[in-house]
This record gives sequence, structure tokens and C-alpha cells, in this order.
Amino acid sequence: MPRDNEQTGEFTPKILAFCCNWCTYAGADLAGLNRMNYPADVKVLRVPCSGRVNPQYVLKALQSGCDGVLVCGCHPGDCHYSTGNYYAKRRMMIFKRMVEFAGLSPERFQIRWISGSEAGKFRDTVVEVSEQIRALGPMENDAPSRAAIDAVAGTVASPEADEELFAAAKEAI
Amino acid sequence: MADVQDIIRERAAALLSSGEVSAVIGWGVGRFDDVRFPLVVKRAEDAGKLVFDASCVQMTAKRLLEHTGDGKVALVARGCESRAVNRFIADHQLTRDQVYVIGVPCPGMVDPATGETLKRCAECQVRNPVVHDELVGDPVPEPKPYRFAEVDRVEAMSREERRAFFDEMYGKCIRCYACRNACPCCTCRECFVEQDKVGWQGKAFNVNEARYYGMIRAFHTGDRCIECGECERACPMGLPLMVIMHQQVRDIDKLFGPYEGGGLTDSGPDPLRTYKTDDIEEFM
Amino acid sequence: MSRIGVFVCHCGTNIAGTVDVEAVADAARQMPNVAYAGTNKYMCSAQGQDYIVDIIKEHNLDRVVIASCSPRMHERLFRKVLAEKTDLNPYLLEVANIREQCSWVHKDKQIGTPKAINLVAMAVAKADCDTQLFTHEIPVTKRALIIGGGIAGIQAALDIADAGFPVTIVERKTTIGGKMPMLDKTFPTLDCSACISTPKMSECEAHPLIEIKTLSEVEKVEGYIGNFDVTIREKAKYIDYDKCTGCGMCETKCPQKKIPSEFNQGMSTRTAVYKPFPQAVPSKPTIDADHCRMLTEGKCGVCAKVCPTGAIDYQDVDRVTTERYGAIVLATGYELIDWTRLYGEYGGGRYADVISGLQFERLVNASGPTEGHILRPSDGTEPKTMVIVKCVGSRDPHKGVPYCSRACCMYGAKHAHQFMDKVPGGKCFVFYMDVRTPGKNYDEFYMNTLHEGARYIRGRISKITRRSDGKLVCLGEDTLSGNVVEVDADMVVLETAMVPPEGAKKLAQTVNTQLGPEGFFTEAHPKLRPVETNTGGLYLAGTAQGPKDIPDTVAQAGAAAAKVIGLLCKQSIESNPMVAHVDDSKCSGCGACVDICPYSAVTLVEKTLRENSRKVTRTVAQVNEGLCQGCGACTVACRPGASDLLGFNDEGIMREVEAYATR
Amino acid sequence: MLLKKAKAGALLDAIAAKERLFVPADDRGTSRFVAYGAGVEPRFDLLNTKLPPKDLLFPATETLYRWSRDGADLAIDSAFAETDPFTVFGLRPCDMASVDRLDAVFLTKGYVDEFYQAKREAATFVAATCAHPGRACFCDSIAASPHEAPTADVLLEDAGEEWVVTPQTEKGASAVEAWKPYLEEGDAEPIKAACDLKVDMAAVPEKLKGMFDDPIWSDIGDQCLTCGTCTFVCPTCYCFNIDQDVREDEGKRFRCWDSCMFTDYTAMAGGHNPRASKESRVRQRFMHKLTYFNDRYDMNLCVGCGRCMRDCPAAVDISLIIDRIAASEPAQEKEAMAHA
Repeated sequence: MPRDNEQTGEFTPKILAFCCNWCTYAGADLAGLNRMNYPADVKVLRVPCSGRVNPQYVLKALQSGCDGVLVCGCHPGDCHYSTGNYYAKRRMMIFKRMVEFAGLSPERFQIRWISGSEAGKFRDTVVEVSEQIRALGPMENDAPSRAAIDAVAGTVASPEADEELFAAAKEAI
Repeated sequence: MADVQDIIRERAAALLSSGEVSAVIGWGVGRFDDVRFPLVVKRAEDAGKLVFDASCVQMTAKRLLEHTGDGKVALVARGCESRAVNRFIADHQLTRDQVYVIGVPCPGMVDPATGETLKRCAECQVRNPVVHDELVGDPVPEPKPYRFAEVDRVEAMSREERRAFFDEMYGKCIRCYACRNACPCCTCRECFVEQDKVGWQGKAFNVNEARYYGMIRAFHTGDRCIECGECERACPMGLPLMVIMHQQVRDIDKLFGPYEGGGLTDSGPDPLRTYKTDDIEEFM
Repeated sequence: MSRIGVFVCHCGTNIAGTVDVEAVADAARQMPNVAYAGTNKYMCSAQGQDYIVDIIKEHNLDRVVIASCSPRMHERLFRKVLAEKTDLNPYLLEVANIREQCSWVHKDKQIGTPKAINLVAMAVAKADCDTQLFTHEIPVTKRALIIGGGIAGIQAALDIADAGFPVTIVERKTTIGGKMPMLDKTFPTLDCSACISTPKMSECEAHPLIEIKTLSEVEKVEGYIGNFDVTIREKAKYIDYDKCTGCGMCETKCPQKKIPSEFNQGMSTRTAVYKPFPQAVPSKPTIDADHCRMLTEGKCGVCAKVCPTGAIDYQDVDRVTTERYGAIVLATGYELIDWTRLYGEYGGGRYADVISGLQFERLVNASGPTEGHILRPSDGTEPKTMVIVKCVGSRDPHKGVPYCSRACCMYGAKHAHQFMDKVPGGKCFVFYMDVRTPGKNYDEFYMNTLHEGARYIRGRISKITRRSDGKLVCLGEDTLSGNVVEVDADMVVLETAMVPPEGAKKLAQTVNTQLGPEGFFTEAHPKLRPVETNTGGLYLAGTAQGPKDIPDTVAQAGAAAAKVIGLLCKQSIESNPMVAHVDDSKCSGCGACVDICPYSAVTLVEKTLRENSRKVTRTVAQVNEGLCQGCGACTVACRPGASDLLGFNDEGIMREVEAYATR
Repeated sequence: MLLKKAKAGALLDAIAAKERLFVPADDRGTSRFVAYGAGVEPRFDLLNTKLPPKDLLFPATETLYRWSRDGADLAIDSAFAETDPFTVFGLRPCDMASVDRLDAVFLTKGYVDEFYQAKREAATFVAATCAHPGRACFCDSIAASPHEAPTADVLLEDAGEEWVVTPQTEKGASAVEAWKPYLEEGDAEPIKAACDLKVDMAAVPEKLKGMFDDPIWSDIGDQCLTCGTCTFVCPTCYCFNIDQDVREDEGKRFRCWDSCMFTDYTAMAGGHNPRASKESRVRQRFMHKLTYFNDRYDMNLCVGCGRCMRDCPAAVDISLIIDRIAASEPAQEKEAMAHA
């Protein structure tokens, strides 16, 4: 898939949205039913419950080519399985802070509660996240600048080591 | 600490000869007199090989799991080892009656390389054993030093600098898994990195794979971490692994707390294995 | 290496309008493991189904990806097609949603087509990891257990039994019937409550398929839908019901006569060996062990002497039995809030003439302590002025409960009517917050009460004091006029809030289901599954689920019964195959999954396994497929991934992620 | 020929001007052989670097071939590439000895690994002797000598202020020829140092053959964490795994270092693991280092560099293990005693 739109040459982000089957996925269907229009940057991956979303999926997505990840579930209290999203909430709160601590742009990993009736909210969320990621540009842009690398470099940083680091960083989250 | 060492030897010999325990886990001296290693003594006559002094840098508790089964096992436990015991019990890897804890209040260990207090001891919150069958030596004061200095330092950085900090850290990681093998929270029979499931952990050595390993392991242990710092101590590359553990512990305390770290009791549920309906909401 | 077939649906122009379906099929043909890709106008039509079936056979496909409308729409249908018309396991199917989440939300093919291709690629990747799944036949034990013998339990029991299934009612009191027989008349029709409830009680007793266990409680529930093993403790009654004829001799001769009667709300007394009221069911007495002198002090034994059939047995003990049921109905009812504890300003129970609505029901009831004459408990005189206070406890988050108890407005009006009816010239004041009369003929009834002269004053009573002359001075505010009102009443009736019965929390844990914040049982869905719970085979009837009046209670009991009958009609039910599964070899028995499962479907068990050609016994997690609902929360807590979710397995989801990310 | 240490910089610049040059240097808190260039301070005073030079010939991750798919047609192209000449300057005799071991593995016994060969042939090794071996050094009683490195292209013998420069191969000779401008005529007395730490390997390879079931392995197992540190810092450990990185329409097959300490190293399809226990894994490591390798290549796989002893989180000490093996009675005697 071309990362840049042939016509306009503008960057089209890859955003993966994990949606729980009972609320957000239904909300997304409803958005379709109401013929709401939103950017195609976001693709939905269906899971039974937000409690099924393993942070490993999120990290893997961000490492292997996605520019952003969205995790959506029922509002707390409305979980089809009564408790799944409460666990998801705690996991994601901790994991999000961790990846941001490790230097990920906060916009690239977001969590939202969207019910089966909130088609509008689904649309708005997709629009919002897509705009944020477009503003950030591709994941490569998250890589640190030379200045930042030098600022934290351990002891004497060999240029070669830096090159490696820099190259690696370019393809890393 | 000499007298403490003597008592440990006596007790080890007694426990072994009485048959109450099948092994005693402590420390032995290496070829060079500043080198200590985890020593598992199985015969009373070897009890004399046990040492205890400011050079006992390793957190030995993980050895317990390899020896329980053939009878009760004794563990010379400082604050860190004792929290590990609780950790094992809470994770159903051990029952309290399988271990005999010889508690030793810990004055803090010295890093032979630098001659200064070992980093993991300088950050230690619990020097006295939280669980023990007997206590050798008098309890020591608990200074509870501030352990989030490194976290503060990194948090103060710009996003790019933080990213660079972790790029450097994971760029240097050789994925020897010493941190995992030393960690009392890593008691899986088969680690996620050893799964042949598509997309779990690639075998290649690069910053991405190291980051995937490092961060997922940190997440797997974050809400149970006993903050013994042994991962960081064991790391042959001297990576500041505890920074991401401390960061999680502090977040858990802030968000779902009060929380002072894992292994303080031998029962769960751990913060990410439970929830409150009125947990803070930030995903609306 | 799987052979995947990709079937792209035009859905008329619904999809084809903004997605170039042929281009999608072309792209699909290039995808790994895709052996065939084609399109059809309407994939869900009979002709479309045949097309899929034929291609599967022709190209011997072993996986199917259908790019069409939302899986929430037709996944079931397509699975059915595979199951009934092909040799393919119906779970080797993935649906790519290119309508609701693609063609309908994008305006032109430039955008819709590439996205559809991405969605198909994801589905293809996941399909490659799909495994055959098989539903198990779970046998259904054709018996129902009703917990609670009030009108809800009785109605459910009769409906189920009439459908031909054995029913057991477990009631912790000495008789079934609950609160309804205590009421005098029922709104809005004013027919006699006992006259319509007691016949149903005796119908239960007479019914060949209904077993009634009174003085009984459920101690343990194991198993799952269709197969609940329930342990019931039936407390000692000290009377052999096989011998007892219910002649009542013991009751008349019992010397212990000063025990306050629960049935009459403490406004009369009863004996130690007793039947709470004449029409009680079972229509035989029990001995109240706490008050019987023989059982407490070892002397007396009168009843044993006078009993013509020698049915008295002081050595009687509790009976604990365990039996299997296919379904359970919770009909545990309600209690009235203890206003004396909460409302000191109303005298906190110190004034005999400030009574609860239920006490008033007994007062006006012909079979009650005053044979239906409204007389003040304090001095037995007829009150001329009565004050009714509504919402005592209800809608009062600070002192009572936040919710509305729903029935009070109506029985409040009824009480007013009954008072004015029985006390000619009597004055009745009703203090209210709102008047809520949603129900057939409810508002008419309320209006009628107004016409009869009941004075409705909008406002709460702030204080009740007793004057030396015995008058109850009710101080309140008329919030409509803003004036302070003071009424000198002879009697005050408090219409108190309905609250969950004591023990509801414990029962919830025993049957493994949830309570709402107010302590009532939580339904599976507030609108669409109002009588089900999140636990399969467990249903709700009446006020156990929340405050209700009698008509709603009976209606809901019927609904619950219908669900139970629907279940018990089946020889067996199909288990959901998309459940968690634990790989013993990887499981270290840490128990994270056990902590997390909302259905208590995961337990730690000792297993003997072969590892490296040696037999070892280890503790590992085991999933009860009958209880697991397939949320997958446990699989994330499982660090090594020993616990995986069938149908949404780790590998499948990872492959989906990579298929999109690396494309 | 002499090279004044003080003037080494100029020589390094000259070499670097013409080809890639690797020197021991600090690297962000660790030390290894890094490409010489601006900002690189060579550390010829380091005994041996934290990370061995083996990755110069045998990278931690090395792509073998790439594939790409266009519908039905699959394109496969080898990732093999000739390597430009490069020089490794200042590696220690133990590390030079480790290169001999790698050569044996990757170039002899009828199998030649082209990826290794390309790098090996491009490399010029300049070894520097050790004037002051460290406390964990025991090369001279197991594989080499602190003051000689016979297989190095050029030998630099430490003589205090300067090195005595001796070419030992043709490659070395032409290299030294090119260095002339930076060298000086004259003589100096090389320091012939010896290690304090000695091991007695004489009987070890043979004795080990009878020690498969010796309690020594469970003792080491008790101490060892079975992490991969020793194998990754070891200059001779050459075990590798072959894995692939598969993307939607392309992918690559690569080999990467593996460690016999890891449980999944011997994991078989179907879940059986012949070396599930710690003791079986440590036994394998030392058996391989001290006897199996000898059988095949007639040399120890340990070169006595002391890196594993230095970095092991559990202070496992190979020299002590060798001592214990040397001290144990041969298996036959044990059996005899058992029968007696």
C-alpha cells in the first residue's frame, strides 16, 4: 500500500483500531448505516472485548508499520462481559504511560469508550485521531534528533554507534 | 556482620543435619575474595562455605523454585529475598510451608567495582525481612530512600530525549535475558519470548526487538515488581532497567494506589488483576 | 499452507457503488494462501450461497473469507451455510466488513477500494490462523429451582410446572406467599390480596410437579447452565410432616403465647409452635426453636402430649441435600427499609401510632389484629386524622436509597382511600414529593382518591412530635405554596422504601452473579434481556431485580418462566466454542486468569502431564467451557500466552495486525 | 621496527584514510571494537573489550537471503556481498586465538561459510600483546600466550612506551610496508608477561568424557542463571539460529547468535526438550568448550580471556570449573571404586 497519496502526494497514515464487538464495532456499523463519512486512514480490527486487547498487539502494530493505534470498548459499566473493559482500562492506563515515558508521541496510542449507539462519537474520534496523526506524520518522525541523541548519549558516543542508533531509531517506534 | 555469618552457618548446619530442610540457599566466595555467588548447600558439612557480608550482591530467591519439591528449603533472606518469597506464594509458585526463611536484616551491600553502596540497595525500601521463620541479627532502620530520582530525570526530558534515552538503552541490550532469569516475577514456565507464535518476539538482534522484549517484560512484571533491582544488577551491559519499573510502580500508586510495590504480602490480587468501578476515567 | 477462498459481495450497489469489487478480488488473488477470489451480486442470497458452496467444492478450499456487510449482520448465516452445505468447519470463516465500515462511509472508489483491500488482507491473514471449532452438546436437566416463594416465585413455579417440568421452590420462611398475603387490598382494582394470592399458594402445594422446601436456604451452587448442582439446607421443623395432619391442636395448647407475630408486623402475638396465618403453605405448623421451652430449656413438651398423630419430634435436625437443576430463578423479593433506624425525626419508632404502610395493611385487614378496624396501636381508639408520608427512605440518597420504590405512590393513595372509606368523616393528609402513577387505571385511581377528599401536600414531613394529649404533630412545608404546614394527626403511616432482602449479597456470590449498586440483582441487559443474568441459566423474577408492584412482578415472573421453559424444552444446548483454552504445557498455574474471570470459569487444578517423557503433577488453570463466555480478558493476563481465546487466537490477531501494518 | 604509542594516532588516521579500521574503544558505557573516526579514543590500555571482536566476522544478525513475491512469482536473491578490506588494530592474543577457533568452524572440515569467508579474507588483524594480564586472564594455560599471537597478520609486542612491530603474514608484511612512515628503526625489549591465573587442562578433555553424570553439573546449575551473557560475551561461542522476518509480500532469512543456555535452543516441534534442565544446559556448554570441540578441532574452545567470569551475574567461574574437573578422579577409577 503506498504511504503517500499518488495524486496529492500527501501522507496517508495507517491507524489500527481495536474495537470490541458489542459496543464500538456496533457503533462503527451504525455510523455506516447512517452513511456518516470519515477518513479511510483507520482500519477496524474486531475483538470480542477490549479486555482481549493485548498490549503486545499495540506495540507490534506501532513497530511494524502503523502510525497510530486506537483501542475502543464499551463504556465502563456497560461491558457485555460486565468487567472486561475495567481490566482493559487499567492495563491501557499503565501501558500508555509506559510507552509515552519511553518516548512515543501520546497521540499515536489512544483509548476511547464508544457505545453501540455512539456512531457520531466513532466518526468524530476517527476524524480527530486521523488529523492528529497526519499532523505528526509517519512513525519515523518519532525518531529523536541528533541533538536529542547527543543530549542523552552515555559516555563517548562513537559516530558509528550513533549511525547505527540513528538508523535503528528511524525504523523503531 | 561476622557474627551473623556464624549464626547463619550454625543454623544451616542444624537445619540440614536435623533433616528439617533439604538445602540452604545463601552465598559462597568465588576465586577472588570480593566475588560472591549464590550457593546452595545440601550437606551439613558444607555449611561452613556460606558467607554473609557486604559483598553479597546477588538476590538469590529465584533459586528456591528449582529446589522446592525435594523437601523444605531454607533461604537466607534479606528484605529483597523475603519479598520475593511473598511474590512466589502470591503467584502460586510456592507454598509458605515449602520454605524456611532465615531472615537477615540488611545494612545494604557494596558494589565491589565502585566501592559504593550497590544501586539496588541505595534504592531499597525494605531492608528487614517482611517474612521469616527466624531472624538473625537485630532489625535495621528503614531509611526508605527516594527511589524515583532516575524516573524524575527521564520524565523531565523532552519526548525526543526520552526516546533517545530508550533507543540507547535498547540499542545496547544484548538480549541475554539475565534480567528475566534473575527476576522473581518471571516465573513463567515458558517466557513469551520463547513462543514460536507469529509476531511475538523476533530472534534478530536490533533495537526494535530489544524494545519489544524490554517493554513487554516490564509490563508483564510492572504490577508485581518487588523493586529488588536484581534485573539491573544482573544486566551485563549495565542498563538502567529499573527506571521503567519504578515508573510503573509510581503510576500504579498514583492511579490505583496507595501502592508501595509487590511482595509486601503474600496475597493478591495485583493492581492489574483487579479494578474498581470508580477508577479514574481518562478515556471518555 | 491453507487454501483460502475470498468472496467479495457487490451488495447491489451498496458496496459496488464505492468499492471496485473486481479490483478487490484481483488484489485478493495476489494475497498469500488465497486459492480463489471472486465476486457476486448478493452473497447472502440463495444463489450467492450456492456460488460459495460450489466454489469451495470445486477448488477444495479449506478457509473462507467473505467480504460483505458487517459480520454482526450475516456471519451466523454464512457459518450455517458452511455447516449445512459443505464439509468445512463453520468456524473456518472470516467476514471482512466492507459495507458498514467501508463502502457506506466513503464517497469514492479511490478511497473505498484500497481500504477494502486492506480489510480483506487482514481477514485473509486471520483466516489462515483459524482452527476448527466444535460446539459441545451440554445436556439439560429438566428441572427448575426457584429461590424465593413470594408471588414472583409462585407464578414462575406454576408456569414452569404447568409446562410439564418439575420445580422446587426454596423459601427461607415457614410459608410461601411472601408479602402479598399480608396486604389487604391491591390497587387499582381493590380486590382482596389474600383472596387472589392464597389460592395460588395452595395450587403450588397441590401441584404434582412442585416441591416446596420452606425454612430452607441455598448453600452452594456448582456447575453451569443446564447442570447446576445445588446444595439446599432445610432447617429442622421439629414436626414430622408425613404424620402431621395440620389439625392445629398443638398450636391451641402451646403455653408460649407471647411471641410477636411477624405476619401481623408485631401488632399481635403467636405461639411457639405455629402457622404464621391460617392459609399458610405448607398448611402445617413448625416449632420456633428460639422460643419453644422444650427446645430452649428442655421442659414443657405439651405439644408432643396433645398431638394426636405423634408428629412432634424435638430431635429433628437440618436436612442438607444436593440436587441437579437445569435452570434457576431468583425471586428473592424485597424488604422494607428499617425507618426506625434512619428517621429519628419521625420518632424513630418511639411513637406507637407512627406505623409503616405494611402495618397499616394489617390494621385494615379483616384477618388482621383488629379484624379490619383501623385503631391506634397506642390506645385502640379510632384515628380521625391520618397523615400519610410517602418516599420514606426512597429518593433520599442521604438517609435512605437514591431510587424510587415505584409502588408507594399507588398504595399510598390506596391507604388514603381505605382510611376515608372506613373512618367516616376522617381527614387524610398525604405528604408527597411527586405522584407517579404510570400503569393501567393507576391515575384514575389516584384522581378518585383526591375526589374522596384526600389532601395531598407537596413536601416532606420534617418532624413529628407527640403531644401530651397523644396527638402527633406533623411539621412540614407545602413547597407549592411555600407555607409551613402543621397537622395534628392521630396516626401517621410511613410509605417506606423497598430494599434488597438481607442475604442478597451472599446469595449473589453463591450463584455467581452480580448485584447492582443498590443491591438488587443485575439483569443481562436493561432493555433486551431484562429477566436474564450474565450467568447462563440464571433468571430474575420480581423485586429481586428491582422495586416493582404486583402486576409487573407477576408479568416478569411469567417472562422468566418462559425463558426457563424455552431452555428446559431442549434436549441439550450448544456450548459456545469461542472460549478460552489453556495450554497445560505452558501454564505455570500463577492464577492470574482465575482472579480476572467474571464468570468463575477458570479454576486451578492438579493435573498429571507428560513432560520431556516424564510424568509430572502440576497445578494448572482449567477453563469450564460451560461457564466461559469468551471475553478473553484472561488471555491478556496470561504472560506466556498459555491461555488463548479460540476464534480470536493470539496468532490470528497478530497476523491481522501485521497484515495491515506491513502492507 | 618500532611504533611509538604516542604516535599511534597518526598511523590509525592513515589506515582509516584507506580502509575501515576497528579499534578497542569505550562505547556509551560499554567497550567493544568500533570503527575508528572522529571522536573515537582508542583504548589500547583495555585488557580486553567488554564485547568480543567476533561480530566483525560473524555478526549478531546476518541476512542470508531475501525474497519477494509478486502474485505467483517468487523472487529470491542472496544477501551475500564481497567485503572491502578492513583492519582490526590492537586485539589481544586471546581474541586472536578466538579467531583461530572461528576459522576452524566456518572454514574447515569440508564446509566453507561464504559469508564468514568474505569478511575473514578482507580482514587484517593487528594483535597487541599484554604487558599486564588481568586477574581473570588465563590464556597461557589454555589456548594462547599474553606475549604472542602466531596467527595475527601483524604482532605488536608491548615494550612500554612503544610496540615492537613484526609482520607475521604476507598480508601483514604489505601492511607494515605501508606503515613505514609512521614506524621507527631500532630495538626494544618486549615485555614477556605471564598470567597469574593458571588452569591445568592436561587431563580435562579426557576426564570430561567420563563425567556426563557427575554431580558437578547440578552444582553449577544451582549457581547459574542460564542467561546468555557468557555465550554473548564469549569470543568463541558461535552457535546461531536461523529465523525469518516475513512481511506481507517480502521477507528475509537471517541467522543470529543463539545461546545453548536458553531453553528454546533445543526445543523441538511437539514440545519435547532434550535439555530442559539447567544442569543439562551448563553441562553441554562446558562439555562443548572443553572436550567436544577438542575432539573435532583439536583445540580448546575456551581461550582464557576471562570475559564470562567478569560479566556473569551469578559469578560462574570457568577456571574454578576446570580446576574441579582436573581434581576429580577419572570415571574408570570411580567405577572401579563403585565395584570395589
